[in-house]
Amino acid sequence: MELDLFVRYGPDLLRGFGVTILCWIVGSVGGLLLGFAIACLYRWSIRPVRWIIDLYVELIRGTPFMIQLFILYYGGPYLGLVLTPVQAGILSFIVYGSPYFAEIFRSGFNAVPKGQIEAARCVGLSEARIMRRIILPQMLVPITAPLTNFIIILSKETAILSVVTVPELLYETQTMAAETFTYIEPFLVLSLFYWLMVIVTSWLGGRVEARVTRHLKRT
Amino acid sequence: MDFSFDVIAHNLPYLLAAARWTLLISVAGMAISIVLGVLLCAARLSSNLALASFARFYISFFRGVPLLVQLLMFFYMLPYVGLDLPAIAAAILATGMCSAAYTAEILRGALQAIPKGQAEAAEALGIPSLALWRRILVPQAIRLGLPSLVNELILLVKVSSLASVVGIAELTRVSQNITGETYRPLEIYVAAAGIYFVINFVLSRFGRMAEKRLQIG
Amino acid sequence: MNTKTPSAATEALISVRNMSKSFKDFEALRDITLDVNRSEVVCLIGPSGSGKSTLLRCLNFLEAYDTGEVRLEGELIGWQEGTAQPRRRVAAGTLRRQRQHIGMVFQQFNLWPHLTALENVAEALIQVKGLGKKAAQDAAMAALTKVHLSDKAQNHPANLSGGQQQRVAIARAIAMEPRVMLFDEPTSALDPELVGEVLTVMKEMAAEGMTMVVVTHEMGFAAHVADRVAFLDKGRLVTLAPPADIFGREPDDPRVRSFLQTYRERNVV
Amino acid sequence: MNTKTPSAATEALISVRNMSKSFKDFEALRDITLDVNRSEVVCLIGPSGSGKSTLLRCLNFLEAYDTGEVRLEGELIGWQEGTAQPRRRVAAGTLRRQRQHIGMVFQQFNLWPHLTALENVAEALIQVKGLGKKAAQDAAMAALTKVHLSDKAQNHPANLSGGQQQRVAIARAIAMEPRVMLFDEPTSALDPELVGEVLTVMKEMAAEGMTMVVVTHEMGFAAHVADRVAFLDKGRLVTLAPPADIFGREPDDPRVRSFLQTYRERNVV
Amino acid sequence: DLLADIKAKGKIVAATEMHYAPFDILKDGEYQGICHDLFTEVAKELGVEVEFLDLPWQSILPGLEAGKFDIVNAPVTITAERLSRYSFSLPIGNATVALAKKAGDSSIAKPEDIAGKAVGSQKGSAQLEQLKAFSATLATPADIREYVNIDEALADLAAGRIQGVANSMPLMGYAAVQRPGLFEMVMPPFGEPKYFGWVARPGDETASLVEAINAALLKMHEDGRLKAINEKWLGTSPELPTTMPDVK
Ligand SMILES: Nc1ncnc2c1ncn2[C@@H]1O[C@H](COP(=O)(O)OP(=O)(O)OP(=O)(O)O)[C@@H](O)[C@H]1O
Ligand SMILES: Nc1ncnc2c1ncn2[C@@H]1O[C@H](COP(=O)(O)OP(=O)(O)OP(=O)(O)O)[C@@H](O)[C@H]1O
Ligand SMILES: [Mg+2]
Ligand SMILES: [Mg+2]
Repeated sequence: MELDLFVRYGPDLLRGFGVTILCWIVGSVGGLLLGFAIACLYRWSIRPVRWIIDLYVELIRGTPFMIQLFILYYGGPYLGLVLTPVQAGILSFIVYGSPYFAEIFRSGFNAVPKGQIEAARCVGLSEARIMRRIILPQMLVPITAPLTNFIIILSKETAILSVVTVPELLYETQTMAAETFTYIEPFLVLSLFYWLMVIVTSWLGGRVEARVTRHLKRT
Repeated sequence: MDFSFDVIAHNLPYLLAAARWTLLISVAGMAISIVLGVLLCAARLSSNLALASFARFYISFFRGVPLLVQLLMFFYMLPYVGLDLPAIAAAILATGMCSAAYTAEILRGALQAIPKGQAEAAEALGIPSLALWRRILVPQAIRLGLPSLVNELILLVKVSSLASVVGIAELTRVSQNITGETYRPLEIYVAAAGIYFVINFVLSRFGRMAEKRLQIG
Repeated sequence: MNTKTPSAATEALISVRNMSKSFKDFEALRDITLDVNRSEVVCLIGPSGSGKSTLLRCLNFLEAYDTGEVRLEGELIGWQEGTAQPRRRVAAGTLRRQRQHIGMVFQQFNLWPHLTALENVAEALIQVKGLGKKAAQDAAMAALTKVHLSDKAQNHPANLSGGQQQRVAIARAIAMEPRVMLFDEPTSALDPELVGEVLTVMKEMAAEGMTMVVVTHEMGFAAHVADRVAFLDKGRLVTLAPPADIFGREPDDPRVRSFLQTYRERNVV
Repeated sequence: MNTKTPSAATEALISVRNMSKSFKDFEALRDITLDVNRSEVVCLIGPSGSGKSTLLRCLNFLEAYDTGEVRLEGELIGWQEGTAQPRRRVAAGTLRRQRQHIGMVFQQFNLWPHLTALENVAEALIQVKGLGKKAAQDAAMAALTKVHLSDKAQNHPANLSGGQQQRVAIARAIAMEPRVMLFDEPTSALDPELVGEVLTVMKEMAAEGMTMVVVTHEMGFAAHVADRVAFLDKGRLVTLAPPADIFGREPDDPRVRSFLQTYRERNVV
Repeated sequence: DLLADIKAKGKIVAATEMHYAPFDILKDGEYQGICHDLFTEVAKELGVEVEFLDLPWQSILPGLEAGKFDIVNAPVTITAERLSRYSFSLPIGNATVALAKKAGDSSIAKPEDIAGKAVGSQKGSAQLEQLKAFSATLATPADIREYVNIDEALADLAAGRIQGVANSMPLMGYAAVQRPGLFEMVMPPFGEPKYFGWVARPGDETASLVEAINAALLKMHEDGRLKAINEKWLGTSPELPTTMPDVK
């Protein structure tokens, strides 16, 4: 192990890590919101709209992110859509995550007993309010873990942004690897940084879970 | 832009041949993911402290370390401890074991939403915990978590592309290779995306069907 | 023995006409016709599975009835007026407005497990009635006090006994001060003492002009509170009469007779 | 009026000694001492929140009681014999063996929603009694027939009415032929007719030597079936006496008196 | 000793990343290219069979060190830093940097014309270093974009985001030949001469293998096979040194 490599490439790696975190957080939050919107739309719409949503979910979820990004970034200019790497990266990241999030939310909706929603309707709560006060807090019980899972997965999918030259972590470690012909050190850096992100995410997920399952713990 | 369907037509057989590896790794990986995921989830919730901490560590490790690194470890480091796996076995094991960590968490989340009374009813009848899991908890957890599980399986199909690092010519790898020769990435990638889409679409529709069938009431 | 004088109001508040409801092939309700007058208390009795809960749920369109009509103050509930088969549902907002005046207490309570007893009651007061948080909590606490639960206001449903949960469900409905109250076995999990108290609450509500439809298995309860008693069997409305006619003398219908028979035998304490 | 002769068996099957149970600071049960003899039927009555369900749940260790003892045929339930505080639980397998002979019907039924009524009943027969699939289904069907539900055997709980669900829960417990049956308000969701039928089933079970502890709000039921009636209030066992002493004349305890008072007033049909 | 082991087994295993035309090509499911042809000849000289593996770059060095294969027969630019960690064979190709532009782009006629224009190159490559050094000598430096793979740089050239791509001369030439309507090579190459070599584990264990390979290469220099193979793929044959080039 050559420690001076870390000194030499340290600033680049840290900058890459910063870009990774930026893309990850914006992408996750954006995907989460878009996914939630899609799931709500699905819940409240008529058949034909549902088919369109289904198609969207299947298409985006069913194809690799790398290829989507490639097509958007390198194919886009032919259709007059010229994006910078970071724009393309974040946009496609949000779109890519949304169907997964939407499916998780959809499963969450189904997990809340029908009777409780009926009770809410009976007292005249609006659908939006039922969503916010009755469904959301309870559906977080089963879906916090899958949401955490997917946000963790997204943290690693940021690596794919390197194909459109977003200077994120993998991009920087690959420079280090190519220039110096090392591999242990770059992998160590990658693992450590991703692990950091994963630890923080799981911790947060655990906190949310503890919060939303409070009422289930019988004293 | 000249989009050449000939390039796709010409290379499709090679892409399809590569997709067989993708399919093999995915299907075998899924089996491992689900079986191991259930066991891990049970261990994670077990009152046995050693088991529970092992499961926690496992999940933290396999979710924490990039799969790329895991695969390299499986293939290149295990030989140092005298365990030389064939490439395909390493690829299947690594993807399956990594995915199991995610599956376990999905199931754990779903289990929390099953009313406690159901387990109590089983306890009161003297139903052994194995049967409780097998017959009462797991089927319901799978039903509740099905969309998330399908998510995970689809991710597994796609992540099987990393198997190229142990030398398996799966779909993504072969499409990259063809691109390197034809200089026609858009065509080749669209074709590859199409194949992934077909595999995942089948998986996803299967999930929806199962969801309908398992729906109660 | 029912001691109340028959309600003076004659206009039907709820009017059900030839209403039917099937679950797949199973006909749960057949051709139900029933008027509930303002300030009247109608009790639904009948064997298990006879369709009592289903009827109640059709009244506020929790189950979409197949044919026939349900009207509240003349307004068709759930379906758009005058549409031919297949009928079209009214807009969500309209249904919400219609339901707002129909309170309901469920057989399975359907409390929201993540909210405390107080929050369960206060929720709709804030959101639907538009009360401020403080005012809603005070009103909720008043409703809980009515059902003797003020000391458990901060418990979550999982930490309440069955009877306590049922009382929270009652408090949740009455706090909204609806025009009609639908009760699905509101006393099933209550002890005799509380049944008496809930009964008192309901009597007061009736006196204040509340219209009520109550599914119950407690014949004494029906006899005491009801203006009329409806007997359902296999989805049909077999008898609809003042309780004196049903409990006071031998009922004409053999089905009703045998139903009450078993009850009488047991209740000789 | 209870017409049964007092049980001949004198050996206590269940013996509860100075048992207490708190939820955090809330003392749900205080110093309960109670013997249930073989083939005896003991009814627990008392106001809502008095601890009836909790007592029942302590008997099969669904709630771990804090202090005191619960014994079945002399064997301490749940805790290891002779361990000082803090006590140690028995092994899971031991607890399972202990529970196998204690059947329970829950206040909230706790059916398994993904299994049909038949499967709900058959499950434990297969898993615990080790019956083959066919034999288990036959036995389960027999139990469902006993509670008049054979026609709904293939329904999932969500498609059953409240009373039907309750009967499935009863069938599930009786199919196991336990030595003791614990019922938590087994008739709360039943109509009078079915209450009569379930009561008949329970009478038969009692006649066959089944020991039962029944939480109920139906005083008529208690009077008919119980050998002794226990009155709980605020976690204490206030009175334990044959039903004739409680229902037949004015009870000594003022609390019991006022409790029964409200009941009598209502049940004059 | 590795060479002895290989001879005993009668087989040498070589790994490369099979998308670096014209050196490594996977065409119609078959491995081809300069490195394929050269190494096949080398194996003949060694008197052993050869098995080729296709691995992504991330996996090549770990695999080499774990002994999953014996040598990396990919064209790797020989640099000082890399030499300090691994053993290299004698040069097998010319790695001097050259430029490709979009076909018909008249604003670029010679390398110097990239001044102020956007040019892509492969991250971490020796050619990138050369490009940077070259750009620094221009009046207005070029806007240099770094890509992980050269494929993507070419895709961006096609999409019009950049006006040029700089990479090793053979690669640029081959791209221009393959997509004549799309890419065009800009002559001449620029910067210091660079060479590709093959990579083996460092140390005594592999020394004899590297020597044997070098001997085979020298023999092919002499008997013209090296020239013939290069001409087959490139149309021309570059001058390749017969000693290890001096790299700083
Ligand atoms: N969703 C459903 N699907 C199919 N059948 C149903 C469904 N809901 C109710 N049923 C059936 O409709 C009939 C009427 O049910 P309902 O709940 O109205 O009975 P009930 O009179 O309230 O009985 P109980 O007194 O036991 O609560 C029952 O036989 C029941 O099995
Ligand atoms: N998990 C818990 N945490 C805190 N308090 C609890 C918990 N479970 C029960 N209690 C409280 O303990 C008391 C006794 O509850 P229990 O369920 O035994 O009453 P019960 O006699 O069965 O009443 P009911 O007739 O209404 O079912 C109640 O006041 C209840 O609020
Ligand atoms: Mg009902
Ligand atoms: Mg109780």
